[in-house]
Amino acid sequence: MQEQTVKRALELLADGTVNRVLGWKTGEFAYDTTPAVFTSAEEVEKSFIYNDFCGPNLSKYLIKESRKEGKILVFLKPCDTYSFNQLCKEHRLIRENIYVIGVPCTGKVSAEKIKSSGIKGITGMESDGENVTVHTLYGDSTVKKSDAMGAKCSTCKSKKHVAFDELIGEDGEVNNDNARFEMVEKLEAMSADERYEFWRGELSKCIRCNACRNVCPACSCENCVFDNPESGIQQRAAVNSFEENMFHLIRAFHVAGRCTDCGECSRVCPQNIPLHLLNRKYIKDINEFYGDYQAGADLDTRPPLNAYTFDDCEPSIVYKKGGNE
Amino acid sequence: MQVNENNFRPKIVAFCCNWCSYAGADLAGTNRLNYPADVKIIRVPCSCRVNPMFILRAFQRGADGVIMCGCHPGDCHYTSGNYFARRRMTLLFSMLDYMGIERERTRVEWVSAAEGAKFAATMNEFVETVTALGENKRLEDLRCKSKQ
Amino acid sequence: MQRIGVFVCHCGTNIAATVDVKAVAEAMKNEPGVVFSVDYQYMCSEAGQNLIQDTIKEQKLTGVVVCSCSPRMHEATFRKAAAKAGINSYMVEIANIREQCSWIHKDIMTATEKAIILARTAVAKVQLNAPLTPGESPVTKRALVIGGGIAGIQTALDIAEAGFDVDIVEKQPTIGGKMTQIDKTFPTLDCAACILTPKMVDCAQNEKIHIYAYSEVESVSGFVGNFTVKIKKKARYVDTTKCTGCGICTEKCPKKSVPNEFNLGMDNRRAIYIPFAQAVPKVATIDADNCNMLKNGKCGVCAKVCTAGAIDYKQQDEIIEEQYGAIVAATGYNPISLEKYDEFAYSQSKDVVTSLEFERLTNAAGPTSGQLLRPSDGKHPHTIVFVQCVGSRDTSGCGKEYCSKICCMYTAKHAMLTREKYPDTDVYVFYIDVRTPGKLFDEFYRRAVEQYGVHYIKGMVGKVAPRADGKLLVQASDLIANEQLHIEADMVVLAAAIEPDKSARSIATMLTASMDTNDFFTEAHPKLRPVESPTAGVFLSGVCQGPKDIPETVSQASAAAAKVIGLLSKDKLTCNPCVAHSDELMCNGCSACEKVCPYGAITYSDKEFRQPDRTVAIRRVASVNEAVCQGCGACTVACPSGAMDLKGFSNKQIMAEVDAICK
Amino acid sequence: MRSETLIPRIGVVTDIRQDTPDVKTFRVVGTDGNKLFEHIPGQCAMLSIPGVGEGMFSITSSPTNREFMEFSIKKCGCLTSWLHMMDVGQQITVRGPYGNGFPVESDFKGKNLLFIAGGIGLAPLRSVINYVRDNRANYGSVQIIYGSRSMDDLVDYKEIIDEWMKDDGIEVNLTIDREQEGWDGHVGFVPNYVKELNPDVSKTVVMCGPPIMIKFTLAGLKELGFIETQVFTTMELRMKCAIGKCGRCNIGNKYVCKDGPVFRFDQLDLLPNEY
Amino acid sequence: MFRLPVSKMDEFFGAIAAAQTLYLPADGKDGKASYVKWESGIALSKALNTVRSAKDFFFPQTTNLCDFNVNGKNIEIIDNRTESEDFVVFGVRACDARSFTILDKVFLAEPVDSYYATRREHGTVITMACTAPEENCFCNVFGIDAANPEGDAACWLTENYLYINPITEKGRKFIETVKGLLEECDSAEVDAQKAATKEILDRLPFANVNTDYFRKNTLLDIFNSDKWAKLSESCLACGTCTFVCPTCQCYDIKDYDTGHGVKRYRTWDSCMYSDFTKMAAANSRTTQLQRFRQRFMHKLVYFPDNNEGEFGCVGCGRCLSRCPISMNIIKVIKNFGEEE
Repeated sequence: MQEQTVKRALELLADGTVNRVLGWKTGEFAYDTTPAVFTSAEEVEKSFIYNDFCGPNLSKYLIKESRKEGKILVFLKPCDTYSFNQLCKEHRLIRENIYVIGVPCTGKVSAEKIKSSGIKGITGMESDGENVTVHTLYGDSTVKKSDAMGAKCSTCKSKKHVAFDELIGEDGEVNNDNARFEMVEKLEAMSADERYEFWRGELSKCIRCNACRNVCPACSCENCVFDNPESGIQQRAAVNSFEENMFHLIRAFHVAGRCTDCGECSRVCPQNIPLHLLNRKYIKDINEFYGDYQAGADLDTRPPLNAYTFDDCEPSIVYKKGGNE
Repeated sequence: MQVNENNFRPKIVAFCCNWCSYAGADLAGTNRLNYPADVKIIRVPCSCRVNPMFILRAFQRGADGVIMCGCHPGDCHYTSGNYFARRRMTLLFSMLDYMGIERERTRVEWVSAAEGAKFAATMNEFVETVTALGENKRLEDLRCKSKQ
Repeated sequence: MQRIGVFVCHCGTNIAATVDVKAVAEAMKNEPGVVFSVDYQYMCSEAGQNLIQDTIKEQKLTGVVVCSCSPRMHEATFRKAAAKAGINSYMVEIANIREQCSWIHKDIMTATEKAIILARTAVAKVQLNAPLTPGESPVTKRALVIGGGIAGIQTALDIAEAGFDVDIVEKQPTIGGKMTQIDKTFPTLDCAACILTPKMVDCAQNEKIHIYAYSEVESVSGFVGNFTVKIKKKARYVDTTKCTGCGICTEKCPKKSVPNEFNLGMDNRRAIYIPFAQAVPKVATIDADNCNMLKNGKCGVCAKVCTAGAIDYKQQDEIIEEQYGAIVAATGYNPISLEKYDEFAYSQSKDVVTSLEFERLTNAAGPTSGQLLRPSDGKHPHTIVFVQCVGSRDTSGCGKEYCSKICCMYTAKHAMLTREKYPDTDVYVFYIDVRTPGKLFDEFYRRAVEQYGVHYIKGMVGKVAPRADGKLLVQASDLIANEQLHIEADMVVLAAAIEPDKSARSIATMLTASMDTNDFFTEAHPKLRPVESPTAGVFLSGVCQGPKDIPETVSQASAAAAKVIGLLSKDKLTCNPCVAHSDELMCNGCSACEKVCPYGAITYSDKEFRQPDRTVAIRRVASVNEAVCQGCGACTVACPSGAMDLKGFSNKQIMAEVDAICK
Repeated sequence: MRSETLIPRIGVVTDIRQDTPDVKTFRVVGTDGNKLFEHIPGQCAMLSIPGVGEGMFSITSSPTNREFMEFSIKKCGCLTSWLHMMDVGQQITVRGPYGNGFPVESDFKGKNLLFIAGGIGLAPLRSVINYVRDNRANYGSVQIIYGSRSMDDLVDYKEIIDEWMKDDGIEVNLTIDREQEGWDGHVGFVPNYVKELNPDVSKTVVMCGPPIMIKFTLAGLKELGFIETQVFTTMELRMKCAIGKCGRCNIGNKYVCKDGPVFRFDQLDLLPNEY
Repeated sequence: MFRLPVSKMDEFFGAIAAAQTLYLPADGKDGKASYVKWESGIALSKALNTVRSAKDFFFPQTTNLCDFNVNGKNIEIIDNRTESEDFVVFGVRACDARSFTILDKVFLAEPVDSYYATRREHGTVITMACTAPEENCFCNVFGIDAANPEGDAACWLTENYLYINPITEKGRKFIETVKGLLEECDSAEVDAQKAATKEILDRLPFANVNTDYFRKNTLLDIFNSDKWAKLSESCLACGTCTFVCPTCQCYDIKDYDTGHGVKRYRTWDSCMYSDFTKMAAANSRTTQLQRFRQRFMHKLVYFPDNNEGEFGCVGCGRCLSRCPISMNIIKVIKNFGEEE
């Protein structure tokens, strides 16, 4: 995979199709790859990488990059293509300035997940697709890849690319098993008190670093309401539980119907708050109330919050549904 | 005022669309139909003007219940406003419920300009429900509670 | 920071009896920005308005709060008053302490406390008000009347008379509507056709009136003064410019067995037809569903016999787009379907007819050429039972809860005319109440009873059972005599309730006009603005607004016309300045607002913006057409960045209100 | 309790003067009617209206004024708009003094001084000018070159005419950008006027004004033979805490609020051009 | 040096908590360590370090500075601070312990920040030596010995004993309060542990990262380097690094109008945020490049310039493991250190 991606990047740079490549760059260890723009063949050859550790979703960078001079090549994993499409749909990208190569993905390994299984001091990792060999300061160990993937990948929604100019490898399938909603269902089945305790426990950890917002491809506002003194809800670090709730409630609502469930919010949260459970709740509700909808799956379907039918359910459905009392 | 359990009077914010529900509230007044003074109405042009932000803001500022009233689906003065509002509020309420916040504190009712009686009845019922729930504790901002 | 004046109205005792107005005025003095606060007997009186104006000048007020009745009542009054004193009229806010306070609360303490909060809320809002200037939009001097019945005709004639162009869209091949099917009119008993057809001809001949018959409204966009309407002219397969209305085709057409709608299916017409002799426009129409030529290409007789060469089998539906300044809904009514009324045997016996069918049976142009004959055997009926309120005033859920209003009178007319023409016929009328409010109505009814010997029986018909011998056994109760009656009738006539035409619902949606639960259009105010819909520029004429008889319909039609003329005589309209506005610096260009805008008021353009790093980048940003925006605010919530806000109801203002209420 | 750095004190606005269409000068004293604190010319204070914001403003009155402090404030944002809307008697919160101030008791002593100001830039210099006037014996000649967009935009015009111009040993040169009715003085931009006036290179220069003026005036001064070590300026005041901790106002390793706002141009040369 | 059998740890914590509030790292439901107020039954975390740094104790995420009542033209200032209680932070690692001395240089410099100073006076820091440093640790780059931490008193945990050695007067006072549970001992076992840990520290991946570049070159040369553009290009402008950093101290002051008065808060802020330097009139750092550069210049150049060459980083490695896009101070240092 690495060879093919590098080869195509070099070819497209060489033939002038693109003048830059947006991809991942090697880090200090195997797992700390960084999104980077490569402007020369040397840079690509030196540090371009695509492997099982390239978690970051690159689509959001294109908002800025596609407005620069010349065409840019971007490598997108299946789930990234949904974000890409959604951004196109919202006119945030200049599509003609972007050349998309879809790269296959079998799930990305999360160092965080491996560390939480008790493996410490990781200095290197290799993945053969089945197992991950981990080198540490304190010896080597092997974990199954399926145990080494974060929430983002363990419940992958689709291995199919929904937007690309070119594909490397075989395209995959959309996963329709709805396994990703299991935790949401579990929460829904709890009592209101339990749910309240759960979310207070999680959200009280928030340090308002804005990583979830700034990484989110749907949160691409020119000026976020939480940064805008004119919005009336500008906040810095939360002062109390209300402000913690407020930020996450409003953020989830603002991306409702637009969130593609790329899972970046949970991946980047330094406090390990399962933020995707808020977004997935909206996705699940939308699917149940208004019919299945996958943000970013196409460019045409009306976003559910900007659409309606005459016989939509009434808000009172919430009194009947949504958990036990 | 809100300290004594027995004397608890809820704070209720009602967002009413100008064309139907606000007129419905006026009609309730014209017909001298009682409902508790705990309800205070904010006039908005259409239910679709109600931003979830406003509802959270109300809770932050000490409201114990928030109700939104608009034209009946199909009767929106602006054709479609209440349809959008309906989806927005459904999702917001569902999320509040998901976060463990009492679902009965939020409500949507469609009240036409002719339904003064329904307006009064709805408000009576809503105030009763919220009074029974007691003070909003789960989505409160202690800084904003009245000093008493 | 504004300089705000607060004016608390007593409204006589309406407010002052339950709200301590002095306490409210006193409490407001401590609110931020308030420099003046006072209570007064009647703020809306001239003296009250003068008080506001004088104070604005003396105290250099920049904002005004009036605590009074509902803003729906006097907001405009106080805004005007403020404007006269030199401040922007949108710097006025009303605290509704009457309808929403003094009238619903009994306890003075409670009501006063609430009034203070409501006043405080208005002060908090006005603090953030900004002067707004209404824009102007031009008025297209042309009106559209939807429906060509007597209501539509009268409205169109009156508008045309005032010198404005007016178009009538009628879905039937001819204008005229229900009135063309009626034989005589109560209470004067003149012939309906005799008084209607001249008006139809007037319409056809008036240069200012254009009739789109056999046409339907496809879509409506725009707003008062500037509606754009697409009209579908359905294919008639006859070139109306060539057809002379000679009628030869309608005699030669071999397809003879098409039920004739004009006579409610009681006789037949051909596949090519002219509904009736006085039709306007008097041109033939091919009923495509029944025409062999159009169905399988075999026939072509009409084309052969037409000397004018008007037949055109290839004609297509045509969409016409027109601009209008005002639209009148005159969509009319229909009798309800009697399917649910099995007890009256309507679908079992041909001799059970509706009142409208009875009209055709007595009309000279009807299936029996005016001879009252039983539809089943063509014999003269000797006993006729009229049943009132079939589906009207029906709380069972089966019919309509309202009174159809016209049935009492037309039944009296039918009974009277029957007795006059056929004195040997026994006529029974079963009624719940006989309602005869109207000029000469009660006299008319009494004549039927006293002079013509019609048997009026207060009571309900329980069942109509057709017997093998052709008689109809009517079981009924006489509530006054308190006995069960069994009448062997030859005919039963059902006064079916009337309901708005089914097309009204979709038209209302297109017009963004609201309807009540019965699908009658709602009026802007039930008493004071009965011929206007709440949607600006849309007016109501005839039964589409509620049941009414011909004279009432005609008066309402003229009233609607007067309103339209008033509107069209203006060159420009003042727009509502409380419209959406997009802050380009914050706009993401995502199109969310555009998708929820019901008026298509939002457009996008690419603009250059200087970036922080001093480069220039192109961004797609939204802008609002202020003349088109109606200010609903849907876009403001759809916008995630808050770039879109609504003037007069801004996010900050509403949040300030929330804060003030919850304080 | 120790002396508080972040908790302000209450000041009362006792007089408001409209200087130009968008500049007002506010006179502030403590609730006891006395001056809130002593300061060095060039130092600043944080003024605030609770709920609206807090901002740093130069103290434009001279320390030699024993009765009150003055702040000349241009309307440009939320807080300044509020300040401009105040009536006399309004309380505000004040904390300070902050910053280093001008070296009036060291570098300036005995020197011939040249003050160059543009627009609202005169406000921070007014404190020094009046301090020098009140301690006249300690300093040499004083020349003031001051320009603004128009006559109406000249801050402290009345004081300049009525007091400064009447003082012995003070030369005042005024200029405005464009010709204007009622103005018979010099017309032209400050940098050019400075070159025209060709001041003696022995003078110590104190300069304040918009960045573009500073840039061109400095270049002009260099042409005339001035060197950077004899030119002082005071920086724009973008800060939050005013005590060198919040991390906002630094230019390189210097905090404007603590190490500034007064800098000598040779000091600025060592700092990144990030202001 | 004193020691206490591991079996008596609970009793030990109980004794401390009886006198003053005790905070220590404990594992949460998600398996991550964070400082919690000790109550009976709470066990000391075995994790190397907490996700958040220990700076919260002295520089909390939000501080209510004071309140105002506004009434007409009058303002009332309310200093609502109550006398602080004494507290003990137990189990602080060497890196975090050093961060306090760095924060001291900011907050205790004149004019002293009284909020910080009060907390600092009331807090006793008991550190804990590391035994199993991880790949992201690089405290040794800044001369910190993870095996021999600073603080008011330092601890070493071995299989059977908790060793404790007072360092400051406050530390000695603290020992007094729990003396009954302790026995005096020699340092043999501790020395052995130190040696073992040193051996691991020496082979940490970043043990030999060289910071000389930042000492050898001038402020302006580093500032104007074209390397910043590449380094900063993928930065998301979030504040994760700042907020997990034990030495980042930038803050914002904000007023909140509650409807009954105004509360003035100090909250953490991040120089990485796009509106950090945004003021009414202008913004001095408008691009992410400038903001990214500011953060690293501050830690590696400005702070050392003003503090006898001490870097503003303690090598705790939190930003390395937490940055969403894995850009961090090590990558910056190494990138500049690479031969030109």
